[in-house]
Amino acid sequence: MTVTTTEVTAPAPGRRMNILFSLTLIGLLLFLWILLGIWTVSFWTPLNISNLLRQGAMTAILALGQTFVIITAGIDLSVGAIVGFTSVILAWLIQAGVPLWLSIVLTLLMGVAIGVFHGFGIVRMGLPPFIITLATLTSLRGIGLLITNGSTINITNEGFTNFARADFFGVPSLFWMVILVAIPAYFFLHLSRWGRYLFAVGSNREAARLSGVNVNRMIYLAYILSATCAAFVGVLLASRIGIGNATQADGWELQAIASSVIGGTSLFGAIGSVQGPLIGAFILATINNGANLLNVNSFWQRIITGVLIIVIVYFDQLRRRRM
Amino acid sequence: MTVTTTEVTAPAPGRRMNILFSLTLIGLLLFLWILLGIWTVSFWTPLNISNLLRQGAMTAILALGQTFVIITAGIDLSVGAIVGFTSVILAWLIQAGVPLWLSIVLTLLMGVAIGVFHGFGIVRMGLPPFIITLATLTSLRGIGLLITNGSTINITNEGFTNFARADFFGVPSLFWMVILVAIPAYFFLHLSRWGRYLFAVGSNREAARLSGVNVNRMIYLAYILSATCAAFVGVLLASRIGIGNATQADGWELQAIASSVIGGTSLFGAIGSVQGPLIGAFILATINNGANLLNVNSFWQRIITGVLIIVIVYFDQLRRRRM
Amino acid sequence: ADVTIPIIVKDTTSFYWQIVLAGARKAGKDLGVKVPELGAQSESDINGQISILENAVAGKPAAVVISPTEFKALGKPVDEAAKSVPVIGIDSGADSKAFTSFLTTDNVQGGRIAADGLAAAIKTATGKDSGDIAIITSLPGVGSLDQRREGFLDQIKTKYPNLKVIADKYADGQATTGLNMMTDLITANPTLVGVFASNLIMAQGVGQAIAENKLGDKIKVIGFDSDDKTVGFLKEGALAGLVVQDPYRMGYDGIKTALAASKKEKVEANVDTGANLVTKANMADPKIDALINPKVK
Amino acid sequence: MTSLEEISHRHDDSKKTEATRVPPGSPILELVGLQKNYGYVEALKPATISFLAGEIHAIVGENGAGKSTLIKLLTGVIRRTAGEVVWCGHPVQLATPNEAIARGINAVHQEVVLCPHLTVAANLFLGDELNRFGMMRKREMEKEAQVVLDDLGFGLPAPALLGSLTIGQQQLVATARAAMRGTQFLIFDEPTAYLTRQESAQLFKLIRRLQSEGVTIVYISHRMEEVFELADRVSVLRDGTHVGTRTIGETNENELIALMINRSLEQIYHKEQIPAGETILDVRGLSGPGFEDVSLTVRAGEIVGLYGLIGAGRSEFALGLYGRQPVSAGEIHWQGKKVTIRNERDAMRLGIALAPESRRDQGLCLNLPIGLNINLPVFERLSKGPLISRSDEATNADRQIRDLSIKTPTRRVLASSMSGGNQQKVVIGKWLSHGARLFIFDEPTVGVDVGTKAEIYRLFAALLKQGAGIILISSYLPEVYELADRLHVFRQGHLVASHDYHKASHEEVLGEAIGV
Ligand SMILES: Nc1ncnc2c1ncn2[C@@H]1O[C@H](COP(=O)(O)OP(=O)(O)OP(=O)(O)O)[C@@H](O)[C@H]1O
Ligand SMILES: Nc1ncnc2c1ncn2[C@@H]1O[C@H](COP(=O)(O)OP(=O)(O)OP(=O)(O)O)[C@@H](O)[C@H]1O
Ligand SMILES: [Mg+2]
Ligand SMILES: [Mg+2]
Repeated sequence: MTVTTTEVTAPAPGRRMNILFSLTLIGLLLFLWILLGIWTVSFWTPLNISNLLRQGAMTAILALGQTFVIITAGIDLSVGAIVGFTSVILAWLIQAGVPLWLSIVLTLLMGVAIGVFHGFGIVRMGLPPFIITLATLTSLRGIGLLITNGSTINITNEGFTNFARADFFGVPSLFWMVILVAIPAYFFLHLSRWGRYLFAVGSNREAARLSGVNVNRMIYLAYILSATCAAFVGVLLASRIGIGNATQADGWELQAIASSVIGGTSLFGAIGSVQGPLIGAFILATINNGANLLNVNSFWQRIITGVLIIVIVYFDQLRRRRM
Repeated sequence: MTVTTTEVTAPAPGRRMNILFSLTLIGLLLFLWILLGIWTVSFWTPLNISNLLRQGAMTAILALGQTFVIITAGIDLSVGAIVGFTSVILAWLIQAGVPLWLSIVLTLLMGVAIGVFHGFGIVRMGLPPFIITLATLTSLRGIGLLITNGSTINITNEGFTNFARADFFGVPSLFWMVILVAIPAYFFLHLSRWGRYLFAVGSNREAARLSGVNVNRMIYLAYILSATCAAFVGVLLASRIGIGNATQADGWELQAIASSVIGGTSLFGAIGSVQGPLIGAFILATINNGANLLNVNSFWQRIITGVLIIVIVYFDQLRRRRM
Repeated sequence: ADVTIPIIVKDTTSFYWQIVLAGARKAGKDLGVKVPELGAQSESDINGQISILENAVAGKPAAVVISPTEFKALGKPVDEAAKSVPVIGIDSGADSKAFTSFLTTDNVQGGRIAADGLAAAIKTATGKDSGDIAIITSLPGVGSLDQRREGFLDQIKTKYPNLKVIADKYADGQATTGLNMMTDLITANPTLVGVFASNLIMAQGVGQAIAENKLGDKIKVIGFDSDDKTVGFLKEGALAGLVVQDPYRMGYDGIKTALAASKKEKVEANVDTGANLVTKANMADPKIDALINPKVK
Repeated sequence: MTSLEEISHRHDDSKKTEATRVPPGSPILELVGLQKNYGYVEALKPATISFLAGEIHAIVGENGAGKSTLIKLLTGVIRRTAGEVVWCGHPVQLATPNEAIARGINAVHQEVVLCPHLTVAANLFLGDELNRFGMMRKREMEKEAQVVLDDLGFGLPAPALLGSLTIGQQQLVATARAAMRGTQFLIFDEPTAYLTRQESAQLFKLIRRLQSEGVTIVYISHRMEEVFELADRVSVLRDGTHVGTRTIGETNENELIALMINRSLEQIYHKEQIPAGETILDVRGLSGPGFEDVSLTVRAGEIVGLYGLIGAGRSEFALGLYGRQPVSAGEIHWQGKKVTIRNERDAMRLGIALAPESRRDQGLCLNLPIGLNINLPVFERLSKGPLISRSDEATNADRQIRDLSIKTPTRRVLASSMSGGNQQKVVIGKWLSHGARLFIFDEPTVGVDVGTKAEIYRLFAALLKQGAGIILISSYLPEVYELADRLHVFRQGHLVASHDYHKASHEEVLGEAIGV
């Protein structure tokens, strides 16, 4: 099958430009923050900044995982469902008396397994990523609901449920988790050859294959990373809400994709970074946080979010075209 | 830029193959029907067949509209939101005393307007279809909720609300609506030059353009058709449930896309038909109907749907590869 | 007004919660309090509601009124919030002892009332309280819906052993899905005599299926909560009854109590705002009429 | 500073190429009954050919004869249906690209297969990055890449994005890539298709240099003079069958062509004397992105040739004229009237047709049937009212397939499953039925075999006789030189010289193009 998009307007994702471009996105984020600081008295309070960092954290990690997949010109619609599902698995394991560390490890392995399944579907069965991940999205919610019998599993481990609320050195633990994921991700994507292979696979699969890149393995890897990030977010969510519930994180896949694209990732593949999706996620979190502080009607909030997505991505395109 | 995989396994979407291929999908549908006829006593009752035709009808029309967009290698995530939104618009117009026919016309025009907006975003602003339709998805629900203030608008026009449950010549009116949309769609996609242009745009935009195809106009057209089909479904939904409610039809875009892909449409563009998505939609409807008749647990139903999507698309790929 | 008391509901996109907000709005106007109307966009969005609570508290309000989406999950966040402001719970509870006051409807009790109503309706129609019945829940994993289902099933089991629950379905929050499920139930189970549709949107879908098939005499449906549509169904007989709470009062009294609490006045710790069964027979009753025609706007 | 040899040797060592070196002159790679079927299509019938260590072995054959298929089999791109490949005396599988790379078998494919979103340097090192502690040494790779590019005399910037280069330049990158990989056996599949003489000369120098280092070269081309200039031996394929191998000294062009097409061909360049008619097109001082101040005229019945090096701006000029890209200054007069061409449709309405240079990116809808591709520009004519006339559609497509002897069972075959040359014929066929007054052919015979080239030139003559004019853009000097009634030379976006038919020598024209 041949996919051709003729006009490449996208420019060098060269190093210097990448930094410049992220700067501009960061600029936007800072601009929003300054604006909110002027409009509301409570924005720049330590409590609110903590809240903001906490609220953006989970989407940020999801968006980062998603970015690996999008760079290979794929898509992972299942991440929201994985979050809900793994929160159930984790709660179930903890309540079954499995030690906490083991429960977490097993839950993350569950993420790996789901990623492997996606890779298998795409590589071996030749299914479009959109379809296989849509199918797991549907099925995983079903399995999670079966396990909980449609309700929720309470997690009684206090230490675990306190974690998501804790601060370390004044920074919310959830934000530390973003850093924990982002640093190895940066090394992987931008400094190691595997990262470069991901870009190569997204740019021209055949060329990558002819260069001796194990294309199939890279695709497996991308989906495993995405699903494992989602499973990790499932753990964090379980800690934050203290329950396992299969219907949680509904629609987060779209938020993750939107964050990634706002952060400059191209849905056609081969363009993306680690910092982009993180900034994208915090821009979205800021919009919500700001709207709450400004007491914007929640319906208007949706409208504004939609409009801002268009505006941000549009200006991003413009800037990239001009460079 | 060019993404190429050298060994092309997909065959000519020539006429004969298309028919053969649809036959096999129809075969699957009939197979499901026979199976359900054996397993349940009530499946082959006229009442149930009527119900089935009614239940599949709306997704079928959505999937058909979606197919035009997918053929151009795009995607329209907003169709579910458009359905909910236009059901509100219609209910609002009717309750405001606007004559029924005019309300319907205005609602459909609203669909056209949304399609134009999508086309504008893609063609003029250069946004990825995924993003612009995701943004309208978010915003439209917000606008609809603002109009209804988060509740529902009750439609008191009896004639209108009776329409969706009426039969003509023993066939449910909703199914007639599918036929009403499908016949011109068939002429358009398979027998007119515009249809050919859509395929060409989906296959290689630049080549189509240099061949004198007005690529931008074709993209506008595809999104207008999709949004208008969605608006039409919004009208049908309003008639069927007798209310306008902005949160209805949540997630129908994914069902529509799944139906289309099950019906053989390729998400990479340039492969698709009119009959495919219709059959795909009725396969999905049959799965749900059958599960209800067999009183399958709702959670199992989700799992089964996911698994069947994988199985059907996989075998479809296999068959096409072998041909 | 310099006194701010935000109210956080479960789902701003539902009519029920809009009535709660309308009550709160009215109270704000009457008492001179600024009332930001906040809430998640789905009853199942627990994390979203926690974030909103966090943001609301960051704004340093006088008090917070909240209807927790999930009993356990909101416990800790409410504890946390209560450290800085008084927290008033409405509608549903949370796993926290920090609430200054509670104004709740007992959803389990609501389910029991529905069961009684259904049994009564079936008895009026068929002369006996036996037969096949079904329950349709709008969404899985939603606390209040779980409780209604639980109360309903328990009441049926203990009080009406001859009513047999032959289908226990979950939809996806869509009226159309409820409608499709109901038509399929009708097809598959000709012996069906009653259904409990446990929230507004399901009552709309199920009522439509009954109306469509003109089975109002044969299959009795009890819904939960009300709006014009379902009240219409009640009038034409497609629905046999509605369990109606008093959301308007919950909103109004929530703000009133919160204001009192913020002034360190003594407030009642627990108030049950009650749930009533509305049928065609008692619709005209002025008290009931006020419940089913709330002053939203 | 490292040079190409050092880098390539380092790769040699680092890869530990399993090659037991074979003495020059004895077989290094032998095909024994090698065969490939695509479904029912027998792309390569059992072929037995042996390649000798250190030789330059040319392969020639018509379009669709199976040349690229053979190469893809040797490089592990596709899997064989039957037969055996013997490498240095041992049978090998060659089931994946890695197996081929590990043995030092590399290829420069007919279609450029590199990653457009990566830099030139990243492409050169793809799959073979320099690492330290698991991290890439980006700066060093960039430096080395630049050294190699300079050493080869290609003058390409290593940090540039590959996608920003022209196809020809990309082809050069692919060549550099193959050269620095510790190659023992290097296959070129029509490498000069997108190169001008200048670049071709550079390439030949490189090929000779590699040969002197002991590399075995397989060279596929449709250009006979290249084969005679370079090759030691030549094998001929016809319809997937190996019909013979000759030592270059013992054969001549006519014999090879006769072997290829099973008949003899008196003359390739078919030039009839057609009296020039009225002026169709008069371009005055046209400027746009990539070209400046270009003035030329085209009269009915004449071929206007545009020659220049890569990036000289001819394609850009053609696209500007055709309305694909905005022009910033200048006037276009069409049949005596001043016109503005805002887009492609304006151009087509006037009667201008453009067969673009890149068949993959601009010419073809690859995953659609060739029938649809051929008819795409003329559907308006094939429609009755809103609907297409199915029979007209079939007739038109089948006529082009027949006229251009496109090798395909039916018009329903997907364009992507055709050989490169046959794809090119489809691109031309698209426009022949258009009934235009002015045809712009941009590199129309890239990858087209000699027999078909002759056919295409005959078709040009037929168009001219019907009163049309032709702008022929070609980087293949003999072609423009022999066909063009007037030859314009482009350099760096400017039209620098014009000559009437055969008024200047090859050397003069080349000199003007290079700018010496
Ligand atoms: N993927 C494919 N599927 C089906 N048939 C194919 C495929 N690729 C090539 N073929 C067929 O195999 C035959 C040989 O093609 P090949 O590309 O080897 O020709 P070639 O000698 O390289 O021609 P050219 O000079 O035009 O490049 C042709 O008939 C072609 O149509
Ligand atoms: N879209 C573009 N915008 C600006 N400059 C471009 C663009 N595309 C190409 N160029 C530059 O314009 C110049 C002319 O390129 P063009 O492809 O027209 O040359 P050409 O004479 O046709 O050579 P070739 O043999 O490569 O086709 C080149 O330097 C090229 O890099
Ligand atoms: Mg070839
Ligand atoms: Mg050119």
